[in-house]
Amino acid sequence: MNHDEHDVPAPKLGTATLVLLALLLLTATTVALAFVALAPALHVAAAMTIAAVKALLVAAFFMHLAREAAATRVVALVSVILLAILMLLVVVDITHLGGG
Amino acid sequence: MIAKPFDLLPAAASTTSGAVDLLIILVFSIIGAVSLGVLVAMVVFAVRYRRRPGHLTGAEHSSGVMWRTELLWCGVTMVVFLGLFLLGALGFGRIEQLPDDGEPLDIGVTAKRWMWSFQHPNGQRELSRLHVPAGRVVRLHLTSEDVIHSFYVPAFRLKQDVVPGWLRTAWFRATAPGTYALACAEYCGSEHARMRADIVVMEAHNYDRWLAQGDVDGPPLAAAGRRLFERLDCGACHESHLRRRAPPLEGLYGRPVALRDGSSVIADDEYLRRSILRPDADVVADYQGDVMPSYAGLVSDEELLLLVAYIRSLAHAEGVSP
Amino acid sequence: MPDDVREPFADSQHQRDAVALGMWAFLGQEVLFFGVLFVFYTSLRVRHPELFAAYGPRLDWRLATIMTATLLVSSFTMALAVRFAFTRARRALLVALAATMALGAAFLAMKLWEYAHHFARGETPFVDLAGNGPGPGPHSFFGLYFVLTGFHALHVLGGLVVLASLWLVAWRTPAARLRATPTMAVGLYWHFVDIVWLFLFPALYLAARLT
Amino acid sequence: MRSWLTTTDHKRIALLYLGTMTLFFVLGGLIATVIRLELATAASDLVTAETYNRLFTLHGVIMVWFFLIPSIPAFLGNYLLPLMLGAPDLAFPRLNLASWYVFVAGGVLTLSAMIAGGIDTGWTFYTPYSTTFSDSHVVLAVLGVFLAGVSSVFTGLNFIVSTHRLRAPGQTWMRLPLFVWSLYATSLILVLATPVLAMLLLLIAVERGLQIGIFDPGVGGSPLLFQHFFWFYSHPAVYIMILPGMGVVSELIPCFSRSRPFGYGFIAASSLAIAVFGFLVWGHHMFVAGQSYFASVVFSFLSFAVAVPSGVKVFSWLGTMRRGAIWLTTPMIYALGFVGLFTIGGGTGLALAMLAVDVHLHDTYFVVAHFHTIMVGGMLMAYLGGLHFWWPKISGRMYSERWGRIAAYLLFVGFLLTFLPQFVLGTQGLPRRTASYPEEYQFLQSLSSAGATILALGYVLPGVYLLLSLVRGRPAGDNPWGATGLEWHTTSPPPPHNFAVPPLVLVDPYDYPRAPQPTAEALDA
Repeated sequence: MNHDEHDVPAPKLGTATLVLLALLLLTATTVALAFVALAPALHVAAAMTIAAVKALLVAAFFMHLAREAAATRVVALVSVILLAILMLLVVVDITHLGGG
Repeated sequence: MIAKPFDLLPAAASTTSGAVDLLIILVFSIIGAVSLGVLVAMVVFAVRYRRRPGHLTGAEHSSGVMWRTELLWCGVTMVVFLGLFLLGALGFGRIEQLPDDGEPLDIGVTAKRWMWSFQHPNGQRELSRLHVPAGRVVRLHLTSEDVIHSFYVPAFRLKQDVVPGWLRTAWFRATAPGTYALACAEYCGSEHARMRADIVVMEAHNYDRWLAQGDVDGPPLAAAGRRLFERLDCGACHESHLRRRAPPLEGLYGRPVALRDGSSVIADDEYLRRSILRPDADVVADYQGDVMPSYAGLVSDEELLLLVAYIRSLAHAEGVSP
Repeated sequence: MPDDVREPFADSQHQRDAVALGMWAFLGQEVLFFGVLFVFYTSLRVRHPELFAAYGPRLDWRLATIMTATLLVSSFTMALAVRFAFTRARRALLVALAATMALGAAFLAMKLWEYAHHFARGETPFVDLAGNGPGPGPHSFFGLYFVLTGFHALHVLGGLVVLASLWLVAWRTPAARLRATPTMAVGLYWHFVDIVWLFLFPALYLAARLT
Repeated sequence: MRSWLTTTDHKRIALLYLGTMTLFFVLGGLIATVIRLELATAASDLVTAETYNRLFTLHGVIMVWFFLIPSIPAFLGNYLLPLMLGAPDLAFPRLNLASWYVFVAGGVLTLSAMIAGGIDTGWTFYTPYSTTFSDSHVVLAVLGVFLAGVSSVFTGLNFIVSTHRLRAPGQTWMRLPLFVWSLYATSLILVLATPVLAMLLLLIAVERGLQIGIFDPGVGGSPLLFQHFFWFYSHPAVYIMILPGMGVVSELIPCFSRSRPFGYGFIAASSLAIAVFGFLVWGHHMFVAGQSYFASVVFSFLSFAVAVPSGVKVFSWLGTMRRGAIWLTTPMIYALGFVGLFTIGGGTGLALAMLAVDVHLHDTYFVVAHFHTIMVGGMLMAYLGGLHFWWPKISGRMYSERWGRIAAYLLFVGFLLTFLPQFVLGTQGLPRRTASYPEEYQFLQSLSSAGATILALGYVLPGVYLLLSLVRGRPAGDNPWGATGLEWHTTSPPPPHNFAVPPLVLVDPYDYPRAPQPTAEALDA
């Protein structure tokens, strides 16, 4: 069985370098953005989106998630959704009554 | 108290007990009916379709029947559960909502490891025993000085956890005079089982007489709050007309307060407590001055109760124009 | 040449898919493991925003940016290492793994230096917990900081240990009989630890600016 | 002996788990009997209040993490999943052995905490009591439970990958036995809920050991945040305990009604629905804890939604029995006991999900009776049913049917006498975890203690006649019950690699109309 491209679960040198540059650029942007005067909510949203984009880049290319089987992608997705549910309901409870 | 060992519920003694008892009876009868139905069905099937010579394998189930019956009992259970949920939520709303007829009797309740201490508005303190008048709304201001306890009076069907660091309020209106048991329902250490107290409900006139001749050892709550207000020199900002550097407190309690970030909040106990401990949490909208220093660590839970009681007593004073 | 196949699997591709699924399920579990810490961060931030305004600037965001870049590059070298493992390029694999370990160690060194710096300035998470604590203060914020970065640093340390053992195995095994699947699994773990830091970095170090 | 301790054969690992868990069950059971003896009288006269608090905490910790959670997945699941999938072994055999060692390490740590003086925080470890005020060995016990959690994550990982990757040729998802479906749903929860507990336990150890304020209100922490995290794990954890039991019952009832399961798709889907919805309902443990009214209403609604799939399962089992050929063997009696008592347990759960009713019943004996009905009445009955059903396959020998039925009926009666009085104690307002109680509850408590002695006797019986069957039991043959699962197509006990030739699955797993007739009847004692 030759090493056709299909079964090597890692990016080629070219794509890997591009992804690395994108990640470094995004890091610089998020730091720069931090010094721009924005409303706090906007700041948090911007920082978290940039972090999410970086995480997706690493997961899709470096971790080869883009070409993994469906079941693997579902497991990764479900865990993030559960975390979002826990975060959402705890924050809702705190803001409503200062309970959490 | 429980007269006979097999009484399902303790005698109802508060205005909300009746509604809760109805819900309990309703949901128990539904559980009983369904469980009995399941048990009877199993016995009937086991006997009628028992395996015997000539009847060794079960019949096939037609998929049409299967789909219809499965969807049927999904639908039925959903409808019944929705009904139970709504009844439960409505009942809970009534338990949470403080009735607004008449002036509530404010009692400060402090839970400490393994005893309950109560404080009447006139400063009278009681330990492991609380006298309240029948027929009047009693509003409880619950704080804990160590771990989580739970204020549970089975006869009033009332339970509210007392969380250290948070001020919780609960209320009841006793209907019949008598002595009702109060127990701590949240595990709080070795003497948890003995952390009990008595709620003595008396006729209104007996209560007034008891209150009058009771040894009033502590000055009235609001008055004690006033003295603390002065000792901490809160008036320097909140009161002096000339150098007004803080929002006025007169007529504040219970009214909505517009905040700087656009939202508004009711000035209740929790708001007052939070504003004293963390003044920058809810800064009032039209207030430009620098934010008040935090009093966290300087003011104990007991003293917070006194300050809140004093500000509450200002609820009816006409505001001095800022 | 494919890996040698272990007991229940039909062929090496089947085995690789299974290891990938198993590893991703493990990382899904790690997402919630760190998720608890992020919810703790959010709870403290919603309830005591003034702490972040007061003590956020004490964290050195310049050093943190360098640490982020270090981890990103180490992810890059790790991805290459996985590629070299599957294409049996043994020498390149050894170099890539060594680079990843060096960058990881550099990250830890910077982290330890930062901790020492905070301790020297008395910004410690420790507090007298005799039940009458002095209310929220610097120890709450630094408690959050040390717990979040501490658990992350332990995971980086764990990753370094596993990378070292991987390196030793690759060193001792001739290219023909080298198994690639373990490198893939370690690579997935290392990338995940990097992703956690990608969220930690803005949350803690840029927090002061975000209030 | 060495071959057993370094085995990677899933069957041997399952038997190692059986042995360890049974020891913990016996220990937890002994503690329970001491608790019931103490509660027979109103005052704390058998043991002091401090000892009583340590007893009920240990009873909780040992039973939840060292018996109930691993029981069916780690024993029956480990033994049967490869057989039911037609595979030689689980996906990661060495990880499976590692999970047993981590489990034993966790057990040793927890036992050393017990010997050193025990813990008195309750199995819920509520803060700030557990982090600041308790003077017992919390950190030791917390690390022990952490390791038990890690072990259950390893088991969950193994099951998920095996179900996805190792199914026999031709075995599509809709041809999987319902036991495999419930194991799959359970392992999803095992993998995705346990990390929250793992981190929480470490945070308790960090706060208590290193004096770093996290949950202590005095330092800006929040006890309610702890409760959110704890119940975010612990409610899915109760589904980890009950789902495998439902899976076993979904195997037993079709086999002993000699007919296909009624609504196979619905039962399988309801397992997944319970696993998914199970993560959304944790707030119903905090209705009176000071949670906001809005959050409580949302959690109450979702708690009713998660009850619908459980209802589907109960009615589908009844549908299976209708017009079947019911054969009342010991496993079937346990299965019917499960269905009956699970209905009562689930129903009382609905009462607790109603907001207004929960205010009165929360943290009382009603809650104690509710979860014991589901755990002892439901889960334990299903476990014993599964143990008897697959005993011939595991040991190759038949147990004494007569003694089996006697023990089953005894356990059923013992259960009712022990826990029905506790429901009434709860509605009368007796708080839980109380070492002593007022006089008027004395009658019902002594009734419950009497029931507990019958239960204790009932559990001893299976231990005796099952062990005896290893020596005196008749050889069981490959398929004594005439069941249709793949595990009945190989010898009992199965050879090291399970199947001489990997089976091909062309038909659905419950073809009872054309299944072989049981041979057990001729062997009846």
